[in-house]
Amino acid sequence: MSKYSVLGLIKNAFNDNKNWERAWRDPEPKKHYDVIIIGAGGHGLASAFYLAKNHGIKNIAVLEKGYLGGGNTGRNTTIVRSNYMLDENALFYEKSLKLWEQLSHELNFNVMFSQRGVLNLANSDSQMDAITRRGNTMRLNGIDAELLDRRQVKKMIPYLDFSKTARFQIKGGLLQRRGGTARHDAVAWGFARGADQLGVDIIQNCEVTGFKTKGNNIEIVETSRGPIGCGKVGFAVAGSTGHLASKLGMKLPIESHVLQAFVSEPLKPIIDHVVTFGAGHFYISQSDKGGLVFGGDIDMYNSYAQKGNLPLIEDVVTAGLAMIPGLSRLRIVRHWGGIMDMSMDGSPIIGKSPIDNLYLNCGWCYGGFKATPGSGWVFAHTIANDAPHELNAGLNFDRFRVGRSVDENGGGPVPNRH
Amino acid sequence: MLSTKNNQQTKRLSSGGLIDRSKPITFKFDGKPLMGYDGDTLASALLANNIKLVGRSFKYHRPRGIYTAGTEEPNALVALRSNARTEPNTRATNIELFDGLEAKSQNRWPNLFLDFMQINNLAGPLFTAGFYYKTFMGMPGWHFYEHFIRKAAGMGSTELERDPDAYDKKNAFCDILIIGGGPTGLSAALTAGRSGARVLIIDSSKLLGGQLLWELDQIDSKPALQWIESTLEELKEMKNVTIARRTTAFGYYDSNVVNAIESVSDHLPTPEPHTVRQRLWQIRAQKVIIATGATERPLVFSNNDRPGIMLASATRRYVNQFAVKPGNRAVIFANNDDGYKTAVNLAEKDINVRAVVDSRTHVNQFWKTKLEKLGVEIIPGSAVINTHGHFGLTGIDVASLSADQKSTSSQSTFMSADLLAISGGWSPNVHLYCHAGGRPQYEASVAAFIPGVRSQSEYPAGASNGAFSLIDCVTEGINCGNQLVTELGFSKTGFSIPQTDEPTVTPIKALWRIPGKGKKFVDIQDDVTESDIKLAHQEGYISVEHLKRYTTLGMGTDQGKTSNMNGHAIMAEERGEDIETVGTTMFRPPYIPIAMGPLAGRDIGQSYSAKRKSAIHNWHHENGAIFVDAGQWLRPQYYLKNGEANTTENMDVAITREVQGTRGSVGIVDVSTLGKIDIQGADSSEFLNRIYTNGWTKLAIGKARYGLMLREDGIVFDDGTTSRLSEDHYFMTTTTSNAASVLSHMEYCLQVHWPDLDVKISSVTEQWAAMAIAGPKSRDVLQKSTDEEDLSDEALPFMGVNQISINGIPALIFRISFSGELAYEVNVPADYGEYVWRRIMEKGKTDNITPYGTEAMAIMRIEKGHVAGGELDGRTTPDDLGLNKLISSKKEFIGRRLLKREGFLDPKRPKLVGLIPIDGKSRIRTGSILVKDPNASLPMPKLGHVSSGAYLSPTLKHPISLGLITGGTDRIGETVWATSPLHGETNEVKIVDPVFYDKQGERLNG
Amino acid sequence: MVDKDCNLPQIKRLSALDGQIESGRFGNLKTEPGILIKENHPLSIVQLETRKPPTKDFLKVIKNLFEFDVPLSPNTSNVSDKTHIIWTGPNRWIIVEPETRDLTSLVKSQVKETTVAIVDLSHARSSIEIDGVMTRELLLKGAAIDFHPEVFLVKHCVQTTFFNLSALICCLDENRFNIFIARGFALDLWQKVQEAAEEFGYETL
Amino acid sequence: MIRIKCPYCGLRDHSEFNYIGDATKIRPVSPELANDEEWFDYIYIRDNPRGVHQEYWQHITGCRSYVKVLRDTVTHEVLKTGLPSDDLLFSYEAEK
Repeated sequence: MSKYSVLGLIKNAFNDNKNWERAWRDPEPKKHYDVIIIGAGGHGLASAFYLAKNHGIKNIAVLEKGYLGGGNTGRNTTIVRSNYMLDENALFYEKSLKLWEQLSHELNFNVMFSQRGVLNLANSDSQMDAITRRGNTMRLNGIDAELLDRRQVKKMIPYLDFSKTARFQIKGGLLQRRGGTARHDAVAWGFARGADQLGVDIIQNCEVTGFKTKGNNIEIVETSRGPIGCGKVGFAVAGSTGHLASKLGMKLPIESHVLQAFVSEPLKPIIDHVVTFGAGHFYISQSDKGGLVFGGDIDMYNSYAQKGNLPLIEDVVTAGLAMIPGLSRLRIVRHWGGIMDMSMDGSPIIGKSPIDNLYLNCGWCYGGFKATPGSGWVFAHTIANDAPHELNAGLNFDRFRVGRSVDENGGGPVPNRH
Repeated sequence: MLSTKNNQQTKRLSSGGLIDRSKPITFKFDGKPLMGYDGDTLASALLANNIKLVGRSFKYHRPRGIYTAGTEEPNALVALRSNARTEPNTRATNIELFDGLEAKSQNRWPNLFLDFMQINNLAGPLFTAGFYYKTFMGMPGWHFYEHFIRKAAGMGSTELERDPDAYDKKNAFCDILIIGGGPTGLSAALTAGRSGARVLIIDSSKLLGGQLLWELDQIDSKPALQWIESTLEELKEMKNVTIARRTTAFGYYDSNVVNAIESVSDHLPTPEPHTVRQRLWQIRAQKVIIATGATERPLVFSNNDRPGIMLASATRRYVNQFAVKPGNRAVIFANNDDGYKTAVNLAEKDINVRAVVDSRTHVNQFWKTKLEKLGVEIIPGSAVINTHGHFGLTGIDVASLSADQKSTSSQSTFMSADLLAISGGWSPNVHLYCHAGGRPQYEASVAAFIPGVRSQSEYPAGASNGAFSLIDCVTEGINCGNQLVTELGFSKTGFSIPQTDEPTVTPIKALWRIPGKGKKFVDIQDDVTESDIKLAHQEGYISVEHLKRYTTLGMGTDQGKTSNMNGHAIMAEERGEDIETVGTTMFRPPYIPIAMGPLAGRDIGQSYSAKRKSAIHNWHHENGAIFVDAGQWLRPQYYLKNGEANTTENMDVAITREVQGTRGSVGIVDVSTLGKIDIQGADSSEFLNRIYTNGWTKLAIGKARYGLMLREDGIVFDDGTTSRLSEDHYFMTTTTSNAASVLSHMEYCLQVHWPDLDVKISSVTEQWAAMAIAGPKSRDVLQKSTDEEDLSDEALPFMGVNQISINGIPALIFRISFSGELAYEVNVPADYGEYVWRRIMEKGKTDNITPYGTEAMAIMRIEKGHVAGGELDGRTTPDDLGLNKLISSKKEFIGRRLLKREGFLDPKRPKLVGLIPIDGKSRIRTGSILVKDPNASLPMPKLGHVSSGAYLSPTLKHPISLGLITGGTDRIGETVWATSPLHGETNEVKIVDPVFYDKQGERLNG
Repeated sequence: MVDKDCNLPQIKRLSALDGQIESGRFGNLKTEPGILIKENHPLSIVQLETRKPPTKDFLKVIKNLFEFDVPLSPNTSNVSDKTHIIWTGPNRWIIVEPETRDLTSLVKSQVKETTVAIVDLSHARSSIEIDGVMTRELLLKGAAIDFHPEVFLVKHCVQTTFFNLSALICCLDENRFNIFIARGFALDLWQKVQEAAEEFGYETL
Repeated sequence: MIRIKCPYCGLRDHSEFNYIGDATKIRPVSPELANDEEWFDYIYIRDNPRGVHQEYWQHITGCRSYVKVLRDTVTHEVLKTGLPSDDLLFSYEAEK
């Protein structure tokens, strides 16, 4: 497999680009794999990559019902950050952020990780208190965080609404400079290419239709391309987790909801950071291609449709204009939805399941994309060792039962409040 | 206005077209003054002025011209208007020309003709699909390189200035919504309208008629324009039919809800006074006829992007509708009969048509005869394989095409031409059908994806359904209209299908790409070429979604309207599979790019969120209150006295004044925002018993009690006092922030869990204005204010409730206290709130009554160790907050069972304590973290945090805070560190009892 | 009632819009104003809620008091010159009158059934009346309700979202509607109605 | 916009409602008799079906009733609505 580099590009350019190899193979499924990861999104592919790389497991398959990276990996707003308050989340997401910082190099694939800074605005005194607590906790966890006052925010991002006509004034903000964005599709492709090079079979157009169990173990994974024997199985299917678990008669502390996002026409650089609003659900960044990328809240009702409805878009745009009035004449070119696996406390579930050889990676709520490399890292560890990594020990499935929810914003067991 | 001398409309035909030559319009393009006519689009006016070069392409910065005449335009994007009204990336083909219009070309520097970024074009093979993924991986990191790359990317520019125009929204209802006012839509509208059904027909243009406006069709042996006119006349007479022009449906959502944008004022220099720029429509229809037509496809051959190359239908539209000659010497290249139609049309409009190059070998006799007469050569079985020119087309090369269309003859013929009209067939506009949930299917006979199974009540008809001839469109429109009115229970009306004069059609033969060297553009906006698609295939990006994402095919402002089909078909050829198997990407809303303004409508600035005001608001406003947002409510935060500027120092002075005034004598605070719920019914006590953690059955009439509510998972939800007014009648208060959720929670319990309970609840938050009067003199002041009511300890003891009268106004009075002082909460009907407040202020004058705001209230509650928002953060248990005494062991209540989980009993859980800085003066910020050793290595073990802090307790004269810390009150007396690394502050603090002041509660009695 | 001992102005009910409204004609006045806006104040409003579908006795008492029945169908109201009884939920109504008497006490004294909850909401709701030829068009800007005159008839009522607020909208006459809104939001709604009426021209009374 | 038929008020936009969630979860009728597992299941576990979902919405700006809704989570089509006491899933299956 050829290495990607500037030189390679130039060489190929002179050669009509005829010598580029496939980024990944298209193998037929084997009869048996030591580990089968279901879901070839960022998380599934990263898990396979680290299983092969960190744990030396050779015989791995990643099964994908459609095309790789076609789920939430390709539908998110590409934000990467680790500005969490609770230790269980903070330390995990920080590990992930550290992996992001090396990812392009590690994968020899430019995932365009751009550490342009993530700024959370506070639009009330109580929000200032909340971000103070969060930022302080981050700092004590060794994560970069800066508290900006109104004046500092204005200097950094003058196009926000600092006028008297703003309904909710900007009080300040919490800035994580190491946060930023990445090219979402490239993450899936990079991990796919990396895993493929390590011998992982990525099998697309292969839908899991059921399972054959023996005792408390999965023996066979039934697929649209035939039965496949397995040693261990990992779920990394985001919004489809509930659906897949139901094939095992298993119910989870998860609801699937649609989260919409939208993008503007391409513009010359104008928004240089990731900025989130304090008085409503809205966040914005600008892609390298020039489109402004917007996100907000989930649509609030259970959904497996990768589409939402306009009222939520209207709400998000309204919040957007409250934050940046100058967006008004810019145009939205496309809006879409992804299926979020919303957990009961807003934090992910990565760990063992009630079935002995099944491991769960789900409940990502809004946080899946930024977790990608970290999720793969700890999930691979958990599968390889049949025990969680210290970074996902607190993010286990049992925490709800025993009263150890990791509830970052105190919403309680109501998924659409997170 | 320009003098006629300056009128450079050299390409304007002397007659014809739907333009008004009596209304000349002046406009500017890239600063140059030009002229057009009313009825023009910017694109047609530019062409009339012989301006062909209008922009630069996205990646290679190649010169580009006007490519289409409609919403599908990928090239001619301009920055319309100026300053705060600038609209980047606007399609020149959709802009109705108005007087004073200013437009600028985009993505070029320093100007359109001399664009330095053309260099990219030379390095073309380097900037192939996937270029960025293969490089820039090393130091100094992508963010460094990105800085330069971002500047080169993007298209239009904006300064993010505040928009001076207003926007609006409206709802609409109808039986049948017809989207598109072309022949299909108008036929359907007539049919449906005559039946009496409520019909709404919307069209994105100023003029209805669709392609009939520019095609030379005849209907019943009369020009189609006459048919449009008579149809519209009849429709206008129908009261049950509404026509909305300049209104574009952009999304088809669930439950047959269609959204559209009405361009109310975009055709004007600025909106008329009191008028909005655009309006968002939300249309709820029982049935929706999708009559959105079809989009012509280009053909993919070498250098197919030069200015002067145009869709064949666009050339017809420019000559017929706008009376503009898009060129003098034309060649036509097509794989379907529209090439001939175009040739005849252009030739009749005085354009020298050199030839029709047809990739098919069979030519219909009808066209042969016709073209022969006009002296136009027909070159069958051939293709255009290359083009020449730079800023404009100068000529083309034609070669014959092999039978399998995979190669061309080695010999080619050069033809000079400044216009090349191309037609690769038509793609039905299935976008709205897809939004509705439909999956289009490939239909080889028309070489296009057409609608398949219906998902909702959407009915594609006419060209959007793959019926491309006029007669088919009209027929489908009539039939569809008839079918739907029948389904809706109206009776059909007679409507005969008219006659048209169309020749028989020789079927299209799909031709997805033409062999040859040089860049063959598939997505002309995003500069995606045929070789990019080949490379994507070679590297394994073979699903259409990977193709799109790897190459950016169809990702531009046109969302692939002219490119998706060709791109997917080329991928299918590369894969060696049929088009149906390879499939197509999903069309996502919006159908056209839509401005954000109308989505927000009028909810901008101060109207972003409703403002909720207490009945006493005006008094606060007049008396120096600084307001703070509490959800939607505005509450006085503190009061400045005459002349005080709103500075941090004065705020501290005000807060101290308010606390000391209250504790020293008497204060008054507006608590109208607290949630108030009226509870009646025989089972009210039982109900309270179930939703509160403490007991309620024994509460005496005329008494209040503090209650604690949990969530089902055992976490504290809300607190407040509830009073028993009579046997079966209670009055509950909730916190301000939870008022709505507590009410919903109680309704849920009553309607879902316990419908057998006789309890009726009702929000009375707005019925009552509420004020708390607190301080040692509160009884005296209140006594003076009331009508000789007995407020003695005996008549109204602590936690007592009375209904009294204040100068004749009935008041509900509670002796409860948040401040820790002798205090009363007085509730009066809201319309009397301001009066009663004023009266108490008057009566309290001699005691120096002090109005206080939320800051003083917060300090006094911290002094008393009462929990509030900082502690009730959705993660704390009753035990964490020292509220275990409120947990009844004798009954069931919501949240009880889960309190006993291991995690809740963990001794490490942080619990409520008081905190005092050791130095007696350092400020302990809310949000500081409590640690044992502030110098410990990171990640540092954390003991807890500061949940509420008072910079200074005016009562105790030193800072106080509440916090949650592992070990809780067991650690009283210990010292730990409170650190706020964000501020660089670390202070040693002493853990104390959370009640700082009057631990015995003696002051409650005055 | 004058508050002599306090030197305060005459005691009267102050509406949420008191002192906030400028009367006159505004907006697009090329033609006669398409919209008239005014507040109805002061009102007596009493809410009745029965545990189960109302008993015959209850219905009789109401009929005796107001000379007509409580409306039993959702989204409807019964109206006389003086009194308006509006369905607001299953087994729940509000009775609205211009304030001339102590309506709540009157109802309480007559309705003896203990299973009926009677709540005074006289001060909890503001009432904004809209009239004029463009009224139904204006309502469509704020509410997703079909206000077509053949669908939304006189005496028809809906509780719905109106300009993002929770409102009760009642049709009093061909183009005359009464909108009830929580008191604290009244000024906000008034301003929104004004904005929406700009293009039609409006008159405030 | 999903249009939901409130059993009282009629067909309305979903933005008039608050979404509550899974209506198949039933609070233990005798709280004291239910075991830990039943409580855990009630509060935290969801069927989360891909397809027909029985759920609660509150008609918050309307009559404030809790409405049981049978809705397809893939198409968002509302199949049936009723009162909290109705078993819509049962009647839907029966009608099929």
